Amino acid sequence: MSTDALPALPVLKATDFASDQDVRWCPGCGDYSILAQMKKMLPSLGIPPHKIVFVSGIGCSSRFPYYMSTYGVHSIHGRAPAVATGVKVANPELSVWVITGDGDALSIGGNHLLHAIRRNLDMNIVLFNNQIYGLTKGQYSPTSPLGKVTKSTPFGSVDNPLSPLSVAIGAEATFVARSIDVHIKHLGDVLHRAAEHRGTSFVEVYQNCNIFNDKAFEYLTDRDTKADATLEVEHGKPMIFGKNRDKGIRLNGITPEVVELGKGISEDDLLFHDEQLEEPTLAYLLSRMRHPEFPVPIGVLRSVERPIFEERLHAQIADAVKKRGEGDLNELFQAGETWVVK
Amino acid sequence: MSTDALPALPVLKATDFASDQDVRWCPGCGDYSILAQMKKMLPSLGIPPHKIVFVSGIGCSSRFPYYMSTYGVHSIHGRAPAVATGVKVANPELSVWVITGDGDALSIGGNHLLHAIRRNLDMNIVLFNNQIYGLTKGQYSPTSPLGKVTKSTPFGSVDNPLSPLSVAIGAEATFVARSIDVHIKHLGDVLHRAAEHRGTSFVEVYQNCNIFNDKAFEYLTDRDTKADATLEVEHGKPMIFGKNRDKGIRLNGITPEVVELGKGISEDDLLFHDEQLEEPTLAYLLSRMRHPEFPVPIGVLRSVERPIFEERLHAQIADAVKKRGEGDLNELFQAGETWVVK
Amino acid sequence: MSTTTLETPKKTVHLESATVRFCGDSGDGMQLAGTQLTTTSAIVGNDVATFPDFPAEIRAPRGTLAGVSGFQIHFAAKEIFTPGDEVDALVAMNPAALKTNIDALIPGGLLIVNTEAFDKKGLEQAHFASNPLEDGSLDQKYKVIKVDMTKITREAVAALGLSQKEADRCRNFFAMGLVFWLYDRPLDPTLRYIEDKFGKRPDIAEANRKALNAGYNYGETTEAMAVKYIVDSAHLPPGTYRSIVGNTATALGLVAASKLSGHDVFYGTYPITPASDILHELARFKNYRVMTFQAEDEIAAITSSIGASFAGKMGVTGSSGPGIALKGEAMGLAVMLELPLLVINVQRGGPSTGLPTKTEQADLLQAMCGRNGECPMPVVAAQSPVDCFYIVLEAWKIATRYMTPVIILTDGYLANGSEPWKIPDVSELETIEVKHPGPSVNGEPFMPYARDERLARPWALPGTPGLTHRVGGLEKQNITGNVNYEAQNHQQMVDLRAKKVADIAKELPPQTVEGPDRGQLLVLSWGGTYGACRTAARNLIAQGKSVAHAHLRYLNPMPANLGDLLTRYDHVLIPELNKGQLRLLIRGTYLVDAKGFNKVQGKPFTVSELMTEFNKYLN
Amino acid sequence: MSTTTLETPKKTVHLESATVRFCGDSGDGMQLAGTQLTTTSAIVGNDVATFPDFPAEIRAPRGTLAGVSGFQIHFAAKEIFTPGDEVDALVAMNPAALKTNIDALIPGGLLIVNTEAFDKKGLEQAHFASNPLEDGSLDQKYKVIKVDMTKITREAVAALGLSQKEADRCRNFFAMGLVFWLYDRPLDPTLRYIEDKFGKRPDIAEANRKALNAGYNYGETTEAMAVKYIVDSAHLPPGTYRSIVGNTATALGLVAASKLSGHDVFYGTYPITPASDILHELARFKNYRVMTFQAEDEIAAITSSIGASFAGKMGVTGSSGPGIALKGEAMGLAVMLELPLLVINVQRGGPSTGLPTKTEQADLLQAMCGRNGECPMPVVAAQSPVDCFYIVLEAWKIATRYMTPVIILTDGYLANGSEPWKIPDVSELETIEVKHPGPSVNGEPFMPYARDERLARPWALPGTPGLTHRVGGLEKQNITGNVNYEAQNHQQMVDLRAKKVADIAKELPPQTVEGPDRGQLLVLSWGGTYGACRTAARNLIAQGKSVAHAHLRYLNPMPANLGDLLTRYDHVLIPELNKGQLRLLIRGTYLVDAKGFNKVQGKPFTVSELMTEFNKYLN
Ligand SMILES: Cc1ncc(C[n+]2csc(CCOP(=O)(O)OP(=O)(O)O)c2C)c(N)n1
Ligand SMILES: Cc1ncc(C[n+]2csc(CCOP(=O)(O)OP(=O)(O)O)c2C)c(N)n1
Ligand code: SF4
Ligand code: SF4
Ligand SMILES: [Mg+2]
Ligand SMILES: [Mg+2]
Repeated sequence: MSTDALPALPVLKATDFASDQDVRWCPGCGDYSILAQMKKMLPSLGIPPHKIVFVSGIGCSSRFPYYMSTYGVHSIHGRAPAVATGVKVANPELSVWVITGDGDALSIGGNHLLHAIRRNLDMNIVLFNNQIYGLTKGQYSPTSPLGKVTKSTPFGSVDNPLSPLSVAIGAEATFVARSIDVHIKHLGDVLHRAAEHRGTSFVEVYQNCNIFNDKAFEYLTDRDTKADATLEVEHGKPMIFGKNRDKGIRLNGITPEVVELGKGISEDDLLFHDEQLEEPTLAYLLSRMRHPEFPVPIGVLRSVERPIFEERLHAQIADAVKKRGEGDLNELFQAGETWVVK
Repeated sequence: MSTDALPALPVLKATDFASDQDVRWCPGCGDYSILAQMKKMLPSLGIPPHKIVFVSGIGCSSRFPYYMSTYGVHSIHGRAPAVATGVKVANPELSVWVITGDGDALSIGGNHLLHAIRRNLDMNIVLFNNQIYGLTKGQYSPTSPLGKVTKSTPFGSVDNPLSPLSVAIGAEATFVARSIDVHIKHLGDVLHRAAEHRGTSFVEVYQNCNIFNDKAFEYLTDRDTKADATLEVEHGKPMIFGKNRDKGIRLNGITPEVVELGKGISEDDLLFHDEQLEEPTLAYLLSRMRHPEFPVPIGVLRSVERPIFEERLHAQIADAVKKRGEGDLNELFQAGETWVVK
Repeated sequence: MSTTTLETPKKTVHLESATVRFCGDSGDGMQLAGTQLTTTSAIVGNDVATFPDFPAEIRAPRGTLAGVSGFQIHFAAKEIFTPGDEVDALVAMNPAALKTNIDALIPGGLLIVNTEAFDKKGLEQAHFASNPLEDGSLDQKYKVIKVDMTKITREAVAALGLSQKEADRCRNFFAMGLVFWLYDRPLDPTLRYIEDKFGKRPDIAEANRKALNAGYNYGETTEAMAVKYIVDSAHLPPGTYRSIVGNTATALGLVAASKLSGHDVFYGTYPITPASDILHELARFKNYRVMTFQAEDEIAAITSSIGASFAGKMGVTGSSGPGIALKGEAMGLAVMLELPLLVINVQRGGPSTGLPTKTEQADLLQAMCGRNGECPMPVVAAQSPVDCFYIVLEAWKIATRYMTPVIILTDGYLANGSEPWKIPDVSELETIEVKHPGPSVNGEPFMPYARDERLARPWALPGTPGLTHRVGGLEKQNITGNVNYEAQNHQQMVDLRAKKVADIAKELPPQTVEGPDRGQLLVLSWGGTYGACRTAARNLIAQGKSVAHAHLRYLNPMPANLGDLLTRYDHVLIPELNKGQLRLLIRGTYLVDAKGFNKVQGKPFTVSELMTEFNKYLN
Repeated sequence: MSTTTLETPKKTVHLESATVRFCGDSGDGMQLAGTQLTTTSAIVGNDVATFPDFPAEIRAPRGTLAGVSGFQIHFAAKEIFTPGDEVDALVAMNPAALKTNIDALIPGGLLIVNTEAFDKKGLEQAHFASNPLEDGSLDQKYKVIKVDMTKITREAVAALGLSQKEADRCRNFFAMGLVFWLYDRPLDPTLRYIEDKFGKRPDIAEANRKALNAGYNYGETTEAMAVKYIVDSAHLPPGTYRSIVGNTATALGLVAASKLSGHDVFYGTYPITPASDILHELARFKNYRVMTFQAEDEIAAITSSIGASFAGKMGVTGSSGPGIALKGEAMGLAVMLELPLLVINVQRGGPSTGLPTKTEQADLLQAMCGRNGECPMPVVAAQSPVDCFYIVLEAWKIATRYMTPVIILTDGYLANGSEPWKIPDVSELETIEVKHPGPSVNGEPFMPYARDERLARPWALPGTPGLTHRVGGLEKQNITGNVNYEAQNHQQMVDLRAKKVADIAKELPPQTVEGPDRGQLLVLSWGGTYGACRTAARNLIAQGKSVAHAHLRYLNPMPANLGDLLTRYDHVLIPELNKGQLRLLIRGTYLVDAKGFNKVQGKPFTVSELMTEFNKYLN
């Protein structure tokens, strides 16, 4: 993403990123908070709205672009990563954001997500995970827990859920993070980190759908439980959590375990977070940690630099132009064996 | 997969699994070997051909079902896992095999693969990975290495490749293995293990396309290099490899490293393979190991039991029938508020 | 069937039919109010037809125009086919509802409003410059009944100690009670409903009962309402009835076809408005051995269903336009495999994502032509909510007899609309005979593309000894089914597939018409416009006009006598909720200069606009 | 241009045209032989047309029927449009090739066979009961030249120390040499080709040269060949020419349209036969700033192209039938977004996977109707390999002028067939003007769905200050582009989208005919059948028959004068390689009783079968 800040640019505010459209999510929906944090974060990038494109699929979450004053495409279900790929390759100067839901990204759109991530275009993907299909009024999604009773599973779902972060890491992701709709400061920071990452950043945001799947993440937001249920990972820091910050994660062979600090166990015995490990095994391990056996990691799990798709593609073009000169149509037409009729 | 062996069944031979169709792969293609090993292995399962269904997509590899004397569907590009899901759910008694290629499974079919694996139906997926699109005459595939020059990338590919095993593990796979077309005994054993696994087994077979991507796996098949390039993992055994079996894999924190045995390092210092770990981190770590930095692991990386999709689905049905009785149409029609007109 | 009608001193007027619409905020429970009035009217013996109108948003902010939800009910002492063009009585729970629905009310009609909602905020959200209840704009045109429903409801339930929010949720029962009084409907069915639904929360149940009665009593006592209307029972054929919406009828049709043919349903689908309810219904029928599979996308939905059909089940997939577009390639596979399969399209407004919650019938040409190559598929279309049941039976009969995938078209209007269904006795329903070849032990090679007299190939089931065979999307040799690239074989197979489908016409019932069998105008319709077209035609026939109505349930192939029929009228008019799709097919097939009457507004035809149009061709 | 023609004492016969087919195993280099003969013939001034015929398998086992590869060349001293119905000379490198191709040879035609391949194994693989070279079956019907090509080639290259396998690979050059002698063609172009291609392996280059000369000399010396044929140069318009296959022409057309409109190509695609070569060609043109994107599937291919168009590039996607089926939903999005986009369908045999390597024109109705909702898209079709170039220019002009996605139909026959292209001077090509609104600084809201006189909306590019806007697949309000669910707005937008496309007809060139402007028969064709239809019509016109030929390049909308034109002939006949798709549209649109002549065999019409059919309507 190019950040060629214009010198004369006025300082932008969150409201500069708001469109004139009425926001049409259900009152109380977690999407509002994510929208607010996005609008609050964007001015910090120094990119004017007209250099930003939001691309989405279909779903409640995917209405997002309508509410931004940037360029936007509310495309078709599941295809946002592919549309965004076209936008970014066509104009690498643009800051490109994909907004998607758990159904949009992981059900119908799973393949495009996979391929966008592995190609590592310099764009940002934010997945609103409410573990339900909101817009179609409450069917289970690929992230809904087993046994979930929904409109389409009155006897409980029989599908093993996917972990979005594991999928992303399995697909060669260079930046993987998680946050929560109501942890507004954390969310803003994570979005900022995602924006600054060179390459595809993939952010999962746990989002409450108060109509069809209310309180799915209550354990992470409830005042009483959240500290023990959340592991906020930070680069270079030991993995400590708990209300009293007295618990930690230790590695036993290749398997993580929860330990209590004190009682002969010190911080140095704990796993230290390293976003930048060459191999993504640590990030993968973190992505496996689920409530209630483990606290749920939030923050940046992985952030490494790798070659960027559109840069390499345009480098080949630039190189060809340099070597062969700007393509000339006459030359193109005349290529190969020709003959003259008089 | 049900193995209700018929008592009176005659002992089957490899030839009992061969159809009458001429095999139409290019002479020298690695597919021949995989076909031969499959036909050789199947009799060991004690399942007659009429209880087996091979389902494939489109590609050279996907011609496979035509050459088997079983039931078969040569479906459309990328959709074999979904077709097979329907077959298996419809009749769980059948032994169902998906045969697919790297393009079929990971390019157009990536999403179906992901979802078949996470659902964990009791079926077997064999991916013939030749790192190229064979049938369409030589374009790069999602497993082709970066920089690969092909018909569609005359200046070299700019796409980061996927690792099929990492993708599978990212998608909650319960059985993940790898073998090589010409390692015929190993391949036969792996296919057998896959067949016996309860749940979705995912097997990647490195396959030589001698026409469009010849020798892509030469380092693993060449007499001189293969021992140093291959790590044959076995459950409970230390990870040793090399012509003289003098090298091993050791864990440094969470990162694997190649060490030489002797010189103060003993077998006990090495990583021991455990297929059955609750968490798939070890399998993931193995799936990351690539030539030339590491030897390439072959064998069964992961094999655990998890609930099986079609079993749970049919259990719900059986349960409902038990609780409510076999559904009666009159009752169904009369449900809700009714009234009588005289 | 008992009623609780009270003696009343007020004037009563007998009507042949009445149309009522409830409208309010999505949270106001208007769908429930409508459903209750529907059931009650049906129970008292009226014929009924309904039209719910949901907002596109899940829950738009309270009080906004976007958040208005409506439900229209037409009940009558005669046979009716539509929910009515205009309404005789409108219940508007807030200003936004009034704003978006008032145009439907006939001049002089009854308007019942909840005055409490007409505060400053409410008026602003509805973009009213002044309060229409006060500026006189309404009183001139309508009979306006202004009731502070909120206040009365709160008072009625005061003793129960509910929160104000809970109390206010009972307002729809107040509105129901009022309307029930107005049209002399019994309260019993609703009281039963309350018991069923809220039995576990006795305070809530009681509150709803109290609100209902309060509404009823309000009607009885208020001087503003001087007349109550009686709509006698219609002379419907005797039998047991229930009210049914189209999607439920489709689901029941699938289960019935399954049982009648002895093949369990495998329903592979991906949720999409307005088709999702078929899934929701089927998912409940586990003891009918229905397998529902919520796939990862529409392509997996259909291909898994094809797999299930291959393995011997009743493979079915359902979606709406955008999802059907995604299934095109796989339908081609099903055509090649010659397996029975049902593909249901609950049409909605297009193109692209379009108007997801609105109705349209613009996917007919997609159904006919939306696949690569010469890829014929039978296409049938339901004509009413109840017909969704019967069309499924017919489709599955065709699919299994001819070994072919079949497309069933319904639409958002049928899917969500309801009408009374005379419940058939199961023993009266025709069994659907399906054959599977038995085990072959003589070692002779099985011929998967041998054909019977209908050109159908054998449906050989995996698991059967001796019948192993391979199928696929490449062109196959006639009889053997082996892959074959020969020119003459391809011609033969393309011709065979076409002929197999075309010949279905031989077994279809001949096309019937309502009205004279020759004359000035033939109205030709298909799908969900049946009711409006039939009503309009009947009205004109009753006026002695030379008009007849033919309604197509079979779109591909069309009935064998259709071509002849079209020649017997001076004019052929095809009304469609699209830009003329059937018309193109009819003109192209029969070279008849059929005219079109087309509307693409996300809503059904009104009877009056049809009558006006028909009259242009009549004298 | 020099030639190396030797003086020869043999008899020479002048011909107006000749048709030759090389056939052999896939490994025998027949495509190369054919291409060389094509280029050489073009260079000597003949008009040429070719038809390559690949096996479906990549490399079927050597010597099998499935592995036969053929290449047919028609070269003439006059203007020609087809590769010829039958061949005058057939070169068969093995028994399998003989078996599958002999029927194409005219009685009395020249058959050149490589005797060495007719051993026991070869004969068995071709399912010959006896050796046809020995049982006399051929000698009665044809002039058979039996040459042991293998032996002579091996001898010719013996001195070079090649392996036997390498030596045998030169056999095709021997065959070429022989044919070049037969038709008095110069060796120069082939010698240049050898130098170019094998320059880095001098031994191989020399071997090929030696084999080529050996073949030529064999012709000169063998007594079996008594006649050599001369086909004079055709009187083609003066200019510089090259030989071009359809897919290359498409690729060059895209680059040309890009440069002429100042918008870089973004080609999003997924490989599929027979469209892949467009990707392969474009991927080489990096210094023309062409972006090729091999997507994960066809849906990503088109949606990425839509993204690229949104961002201001020339978005293009290409595929064949099955892939196009997958793009249907996304085409709907493009229609809603009203963005320029090209969707290329290189048609192949269907339905489903069908006959991937064979030609057909059965995707026309899919192009017209294969989307949900009312979803009009302009459709154009190329008529010849060279026309693939020009049709792309026209399509992009339409797409950008009218802000609409456009479908371009070609087919396997055009894609792989070649003809001489009179290379246009770039300065003669019309510039394609494209406007983008500039930055807006006055703070007025930008109206993304405002329209110009062609009803096109502005193409505002992301990155432009003041023009930020959001587009999507939901119905949008006219002018503002905001999401809108209102009935009247939907009607208006559906009508607008339809009118915008229909009105393109106003700017299309009127439909022309070859032949009388009224008369007994009008032959109406479209797409790749142009050549055969035009030839058949011209032949009959030359015989004084009352037949005219109109060929449609614009299928949607059709030229404004077409309806009138159709009424001027007693009969309208529509020959198509499908079951009557254009016919349905013509009948439905113009109510003309057009008849069809249809063939679905994976191969083009022959001129003679067309003439026979046309004659049925003529006297
Ligand atoms: C091709 C297609 N299939 C199905 C749908 C219906 N549909 C719209 S959104 C959606 C799922 C939404 O779930 P999610 O992505 O989790 O978004 P949320 O509404 O929960 O934010 C579905 C199934 C559609 N619009 N298009
Ligand atoms: C919908 C669709 N898109 C594209 C194709 C063309 N196609 C057939 S096979 C194939 C890729 C084959 O690659 P892979 O799966 O790796 O199989 P291989 O031939 O290498 O065994 C492609 C692109 C098709 N048949 N259908
Ligand atoms: S349905 Fe759920 S996700 Fe959608 S807007 Fe409402 S609360 Fe939010
Ligand atoms: S192209 Fe490659 S993969 Fe395909 S059959 Fe030939 S050698 Fe095998
Ligand atoms: Mg969701
Ligand atoms: Mg491959």
